[in-house]
Amino acid sequence: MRKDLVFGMAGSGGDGIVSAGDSLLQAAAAEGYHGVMTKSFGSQIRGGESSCRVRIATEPILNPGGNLDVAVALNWEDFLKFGAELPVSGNTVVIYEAATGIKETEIPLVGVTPLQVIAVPIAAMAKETAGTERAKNTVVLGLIAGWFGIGAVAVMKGIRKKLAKKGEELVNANQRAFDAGRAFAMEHPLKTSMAVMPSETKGQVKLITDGNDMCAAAAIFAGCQFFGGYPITPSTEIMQFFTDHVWKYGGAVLQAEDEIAGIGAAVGASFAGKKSMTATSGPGLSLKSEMMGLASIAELPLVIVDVQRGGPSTGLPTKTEQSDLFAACFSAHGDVIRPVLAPTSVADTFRITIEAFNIAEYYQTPVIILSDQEIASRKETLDPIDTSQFKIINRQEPHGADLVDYKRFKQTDNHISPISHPGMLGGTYLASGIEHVESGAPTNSGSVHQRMNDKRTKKFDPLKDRKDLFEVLGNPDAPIAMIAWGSIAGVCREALAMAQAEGLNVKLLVPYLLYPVAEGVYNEFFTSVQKGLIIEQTHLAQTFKLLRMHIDLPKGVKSLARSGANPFLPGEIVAALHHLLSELQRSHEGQLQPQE
Amino acid sequence: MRKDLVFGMAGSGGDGIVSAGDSLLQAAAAEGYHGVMTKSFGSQIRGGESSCRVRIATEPILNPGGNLDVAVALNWEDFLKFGAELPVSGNTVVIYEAATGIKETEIPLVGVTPLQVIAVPIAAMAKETAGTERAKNTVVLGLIAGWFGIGAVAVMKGIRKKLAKKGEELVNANQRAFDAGRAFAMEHPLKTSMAVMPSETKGQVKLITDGNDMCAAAAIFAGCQFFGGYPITPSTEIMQFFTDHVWKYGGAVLQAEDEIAGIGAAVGASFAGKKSMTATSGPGLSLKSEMMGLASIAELPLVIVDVQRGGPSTGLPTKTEQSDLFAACFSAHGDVIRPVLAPTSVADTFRITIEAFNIAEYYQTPVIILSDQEIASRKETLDPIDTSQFKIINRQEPHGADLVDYKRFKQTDNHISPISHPGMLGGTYLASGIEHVESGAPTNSGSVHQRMNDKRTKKFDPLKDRKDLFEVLGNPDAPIAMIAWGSIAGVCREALAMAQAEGLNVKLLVPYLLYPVAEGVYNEFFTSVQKGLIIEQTHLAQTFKLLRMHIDLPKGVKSLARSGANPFLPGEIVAALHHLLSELQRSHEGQLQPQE
Amino acid sequence: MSATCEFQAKDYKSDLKPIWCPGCGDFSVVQGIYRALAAIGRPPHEIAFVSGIGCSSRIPGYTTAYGFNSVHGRSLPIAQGIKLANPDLLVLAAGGDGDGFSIGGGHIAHLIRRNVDITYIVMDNQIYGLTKGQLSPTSQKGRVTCTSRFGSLEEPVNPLLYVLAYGAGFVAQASPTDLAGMAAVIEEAIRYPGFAFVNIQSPCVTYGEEAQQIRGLKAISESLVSLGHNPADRLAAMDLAQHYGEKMHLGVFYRNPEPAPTYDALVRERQALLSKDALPKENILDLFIKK
Amino acid sequence: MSATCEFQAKDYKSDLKPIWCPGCGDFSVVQGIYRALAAIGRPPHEIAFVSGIGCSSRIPGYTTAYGFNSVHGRSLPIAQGIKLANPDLLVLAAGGDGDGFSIGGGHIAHLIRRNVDITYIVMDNQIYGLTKGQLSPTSQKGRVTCTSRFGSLEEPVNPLLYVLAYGAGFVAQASPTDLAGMAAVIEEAIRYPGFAFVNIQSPCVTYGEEAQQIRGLKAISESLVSLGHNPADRLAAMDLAQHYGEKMHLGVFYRNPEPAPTYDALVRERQALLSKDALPKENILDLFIKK
Ligand SMILES: Cc1ncc(C[n+]2csc(CCOP(=O)(O)OP(=O)(O)O)c2C)c(N)n1
Ligand SMILES: Cc1ncc(C[n+]2csc(CCOP(=O)(O)OP(=O)(O)O)c2C)c(N)n1
Ligand code: SF4
Ligand code: SF4
Ligand SMILES: [Mg+2]
Ligand SMILES: [Mg+2]
Repeated sequence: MRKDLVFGMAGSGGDGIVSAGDSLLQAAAAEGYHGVMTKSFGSQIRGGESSCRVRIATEPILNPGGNLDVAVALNWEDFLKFGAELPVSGNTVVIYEAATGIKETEIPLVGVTPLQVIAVPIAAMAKETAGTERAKNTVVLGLIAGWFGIGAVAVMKGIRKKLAKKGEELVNANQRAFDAGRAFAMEHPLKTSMAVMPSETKGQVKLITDGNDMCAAAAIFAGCQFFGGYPITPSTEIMQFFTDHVWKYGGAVLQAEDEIAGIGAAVGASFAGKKSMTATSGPGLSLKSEMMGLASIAELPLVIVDVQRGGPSTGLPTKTEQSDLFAACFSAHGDVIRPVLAPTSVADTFRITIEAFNIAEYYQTPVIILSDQEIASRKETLDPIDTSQFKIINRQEPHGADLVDYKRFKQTDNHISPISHPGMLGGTYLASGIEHVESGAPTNSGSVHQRMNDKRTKKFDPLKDRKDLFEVLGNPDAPIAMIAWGSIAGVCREALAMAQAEGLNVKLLVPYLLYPVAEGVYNEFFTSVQKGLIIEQTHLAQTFKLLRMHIDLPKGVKSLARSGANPFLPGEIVAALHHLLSELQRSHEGQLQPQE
Repeated sequence: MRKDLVFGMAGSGGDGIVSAGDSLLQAAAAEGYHGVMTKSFGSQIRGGESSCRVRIATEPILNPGGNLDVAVALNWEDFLKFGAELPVSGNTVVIYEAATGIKETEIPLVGVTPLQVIAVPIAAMAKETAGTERAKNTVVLGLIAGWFGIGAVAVMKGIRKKLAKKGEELVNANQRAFDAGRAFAMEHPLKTSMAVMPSETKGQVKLITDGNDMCAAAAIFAGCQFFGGYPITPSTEIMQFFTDHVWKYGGAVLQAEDEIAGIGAAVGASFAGKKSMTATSGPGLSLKSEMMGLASIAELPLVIVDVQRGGPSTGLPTKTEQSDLFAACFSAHGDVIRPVLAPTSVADTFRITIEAFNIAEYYQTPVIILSDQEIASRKETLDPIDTSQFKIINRQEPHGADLVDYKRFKQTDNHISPISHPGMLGGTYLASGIEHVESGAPTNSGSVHQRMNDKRTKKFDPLKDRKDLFEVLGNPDAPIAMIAWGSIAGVCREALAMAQAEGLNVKLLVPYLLYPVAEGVYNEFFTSVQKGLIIEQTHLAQTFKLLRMHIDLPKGVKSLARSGANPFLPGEIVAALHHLLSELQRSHEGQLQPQE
Repeated sequence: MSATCEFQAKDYKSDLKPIWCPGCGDFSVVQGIYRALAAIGRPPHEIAFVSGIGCSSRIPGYTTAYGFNSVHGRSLPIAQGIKLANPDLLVLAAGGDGDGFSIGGGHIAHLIRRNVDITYIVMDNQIYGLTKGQLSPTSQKGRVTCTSRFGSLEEPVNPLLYVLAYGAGFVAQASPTDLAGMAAVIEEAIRYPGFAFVNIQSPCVTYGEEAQQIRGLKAISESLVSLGHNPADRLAAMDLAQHYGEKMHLGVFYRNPEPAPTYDALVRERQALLSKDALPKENILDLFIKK
Repeated sequence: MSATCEFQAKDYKSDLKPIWCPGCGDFSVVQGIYRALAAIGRPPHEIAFVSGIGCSSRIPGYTTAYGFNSVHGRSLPIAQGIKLANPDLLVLAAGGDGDGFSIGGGHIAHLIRRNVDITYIVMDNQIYGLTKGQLSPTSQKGRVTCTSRFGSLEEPVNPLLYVLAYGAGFVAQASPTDLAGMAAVIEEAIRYPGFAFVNIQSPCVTYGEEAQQIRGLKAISESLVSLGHNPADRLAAMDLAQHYGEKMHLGVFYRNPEPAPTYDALVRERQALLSKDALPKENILDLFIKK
């Protein structure tokens, strides 16, 4: 029996592929499995091709997996458009619509012979049992229940709840379609059984959500009371969550006229004393540059989420990439340090978002959360999170003596000055983007500028000691290493496990804090390292370069970088690690041979 | 007799300090001297303090010099506000307004005893001779002519021309004031004569201009026919020059409603087939980020001038800094390479601007010219430039076969695709910020994205071999080195000469191409280097970090970085070089001693 | 208009297959544009067609003109640069209500006061289509969308009234409910010598409300001609424009009977006037010789 | 108004010495603001005063309120964030004609349609003062400046007409030619419950034209009260506003007799309505449990 299965399905817009994926994930969660679901669409808003991947496992999983175990094609034309997202291997069972008329031996998959190929008259069964082809996706769920043992009960329970309002007959029609699919599977057993082991945690409550919703919920949990933003794929759902919920907590949200007004309002709200946030994707981040600089010099707390998609410019709006790293660290003119954090999964988006607010508030600074399309849009099943373990930090306000001749930008030992806000008696000051003396009054003095730049830079020093914002997995003394962040870290976690299973002595560093670069953490990590890979979804090897800018990388540490959209597969990373290993061995051989 | 003198003068807004500086510089040019003049003001638009430095020499000079040889204070309050710009040393002759009532032994300069201090009744002389204190600056020019031998004839010739329209009496009044000043000087000779040697090039034509005007003129020379921009200090004069002149060359200029519209119009003009340009300073550069990304992915030639001032945000709008380097290289989301060039003087602004257009046109890319307030606003005397030596490159257009089934983004050997423009039959295509296939049609394919990113990146490879965009001064095999760009390169040129005169074996690398980083050039330069300084006017050592990002810097190469506004003095750089030398000697000592 | 047209509507249709949702109003709009362009008869390569980002902004790609599908909200600045760089071109700009009145809203007044000779077509569907259904600046107050689950709190903008207040010389409205009328209005807009604005009520079948679909629009549509509106009367036009959102007036709201000189024409004039003062380019640095 | 004022004008004056040119109109404006604030009587620390960048935008620093001298053109978005975050504050925004109608011109319509309760004061001097004399969006056509040596080719914007078209509830104009009137108008604007706009003709003595100095302004000034204008009549206001640039009408152009609910009030209402639906924050993740 299997512990882990990756399903991939594709069809055209009306086929309900994504809703089938949702049902499957929910059923799996109800049955105690861990799951991850990702979607991918064509550029058409409606009626175009759509696909999803659902991975289900008995153990926690942190990425959507590599090759498919099960591929479902409602038609081949659409399926083939997702070659990168739905890779079929020799271990894949391929299920497809018999009405395509294509023979099982002639399916249009190039260069691979799947484990088994099964044509199923899906549309016909739907029509026959439910009276409409729209039930095709329910037939597919029935097939999955039959062959892989997931959702036999839970799927229909979910569907029933969803359709309750639409009347008994529709529910019954779907039940018939589901049963027909299941029956078909029972009657045509797979050559090799692929049923999933029952989960041990069956019955426990599971959460299901995606990275964007998690981010917004975490922000509200952290005390965020204002969101100003402008819609942009794939970040819009963060604003949507705020428009649904923040009012309940006494907060407000503004869908502004553009990105500049969105962040501008957030800057204003922060000045007014409230925790505030904006969210966007690449093009919006570019537009926000000037305001980010303002928040830095005015030392106003602010959290900016950038859900990365393919760039530059409009680029690939629906595909994931990590190429906003440079922009996150370096955009906005002048000398600025702006902390950049990155979650690696839906689950840790909760913690990282809270951390972002804590850092913003403590250091009085804008903080960027670099999420990416993959994390933002994918759904994960989660075990309940104990929210009481999270500490919330609020900005340090002036009290008593501070308010006698209050100096907003007072030089202090830790370079952080208590901050007042409108409404606070005794705390009035002038905030500005102009260089200023301690009181806030404008200056054009070069020496004050130097001192204030020092203040605004040095205040971040303690951040670099935050080892808890880094994670080392694998053998800490391993000679072979990987570094990866964001959604790619999830792929590398999987690659690590695979490589270890294959006997490689390897470790993985996952930075949640990308900038400022914590030199100490990396230097310590590199102590044992002779060969390594910095793995990222950028074309210019931005992470590699950012690290190199601050750290003397061991010579054997190389970049494994690739433009977005094309997913990294754990397998190819393991192959690259094997390559490193053989290089390592060759170099050690060399040492034992006489030198020429 | 002296070959080189640095004058510094300060007074309040109405004192005509800057106009005196202008007259002095022009007179010096007319008499065959080389000269550089810089101005500095308080934040007030009118009536505030103002100052200028004029350096005059018999040999070409490339920076405004260090400590003053001659200081002129029309009042002490204003003079002291320019402590950083007008440093007085033990070798300075200090001339000041006697009406301040301060004794020569009690002038308020802390920690220094000038060479000589002279109180002159400037205002009284002006009043007496010209009937108005407004002639104070003419009296000062007379003093300078008398003591230092500059402008005895030429100053009044210039003034006469300037005031011609205002009537004979005003001219005569000024002549009397000038003569009075000169007579005072003759009657009170300096303890040590400081007269300047006559120039050998007297009578040759000299040009006088500042970096902004030079940049605009060079752009028009290079064929620029469109400028779209928005006013911002200290870049506005570039647009002003266009509004004065570009029409004459069939071009157009648009003072747009904001920076985004300004660069947007320039992008449009480039799409329409014209060479085009925008200019701004830090805040505007931040706002233009998104459009710069668009120009990169749409592969449209465009020159963007960023005249740097102190940042972040509004920062220090009237002071120079180099801290937009990161923003120039890395702003705009996504994977982008955008060439960045920097002139080091008014004179080479001509060449670098042409180069920027050539690179923009040849590589079909936005190019940033990183100027700075110092270069942009300072006036230099220049020998005439032979414009026929400059080659102008135009974008490669499609012809004949290219236009059969024209592919705008065709993959070619050098990754550059012939570019059409509206009006060209057969060349129609869709330009876009969305990723596209060769024809220009939008795509969301990851593999096309990877290929197009490759194209857009690799096309720049030849740029890194452009050794002519770098200059090495001093002994090419020297063990001690400096690297500096922009206006700081001028200071380092001077420091190099001083250090060499003091026997140091040192060299200086001046990059005009900052990005992409030409690894080869630096590696070659570093071959001989054991100790070095990367000298820059940034707080975060941006240049040092940018180089480190791409090059293995020799261990002995360190950063000498400082926030803007506070000028670097050649002397302090020489001191730092001496320090390097002693470190170097100590380390070699070590080598000769037994190892522990 | 000449009796024989050199170009036909199909000559302006590109090979790119539109990826709009079946039934989207923008299909009609592009048809209207093909027809108007055919009537004008300028060859496609002399046309530059700029858009921002949005479903509607895909439109240049579906024509055979030089297209520029630029960035969100910036079609007008770019179009203006094109026109100033080469006034001989026929320059069109187009996009959505969000593109034009939200993020791009700061540019319109300035193109209008400059009177750059561009035709600007907005496909107004009262929603953000491409990003899947958020509030747009023309969405009615109270409207429920995915960013306003409890209803919008804002009054909508009034595109027609705004551009009239900005002083636009040509202002019209059209809709797929009357394709021939739309084509005619677009043609007239292009022929108008100066900045021309056409608001097109183009239904979003996927995220639009019932009332904004063809049937709903028909119910509130009223032809300005049939109302006897005099398009030379700007104040009357402003008065009618107040009804934007309740009524759908179709046709020309305002056509300046005495078109002001265009910015591009003034630029040409100035170029002609000053060209005699030009130093040869190779001597341009002589400007810096102080005599 | 109560007989005893708790605060006097001087209580709103900060220690920072203005660095405006001697004679700059902005000196009067800040005086007018001190007086208006004193009349209103809110303590300085309950006032947030936001500006962009420009000579005029230095103004918050010269008051004892919480000031925010932000970036060019963005006073309104920031002011709006402040008001939404804390509706109890008195929020003022101010800046120049360039700041407000050029780079910031895209924001005004949206604040107005939201009707955020902010008072926005523009010091309109028809020039870019801080950057030393370039064309501003309110500069007259033909005007010669350092960026228009051969004369401007553009019509100016009409701030008064624009904001009326946007639907502002309170629109007025003032000038240093009548300081008491200015203070009164500012006070009224602040008291108006909703977005209020005051255009102040504030001469730039350094780069302004003769006609825009106090003497010139006096020559073209006309009080709206003396004209018998009814400030409840929006159409009449729009008609009068057409004369912006030729005449200087002083006083209230328009005051909505039935002020619409403000955005901030609607937000409060919604917060009150929905607060009962809030899960305790520590349980917020329960939203993700599929039941
Ligand atoms: C700078 C930037 N901000 C936001 C977006 C996301 N975005 C794309 S289109 C769009 C709005 C679409 O609405 P509209 O302009 O009305 O066009 P429609 O799709 O309705 O035709 C938005 C917000 C973007 N691409 N770029
Ligand atoms: C983003 C940005 N663009 C441009 C500038 C330069 N700048 C500062 S103030 C100003 C215009 C000033 O004119 P106005 O707003 O009318 O104010 P005034 O000085 O006349 O009071 C400009 C263009 C800037 N600081 N920031
Ligand atoms: S989402 Fe709406 S606007 Fe976009 S293509 Fe579909 S119907 Fe048209
Ligand atoms: S330049 Fe003009 S606006 Fe600025 S302070 Fe001087 S007079 Fe006032
Ligand atoms: Mg729309
Ligand atoms: Mg102004």
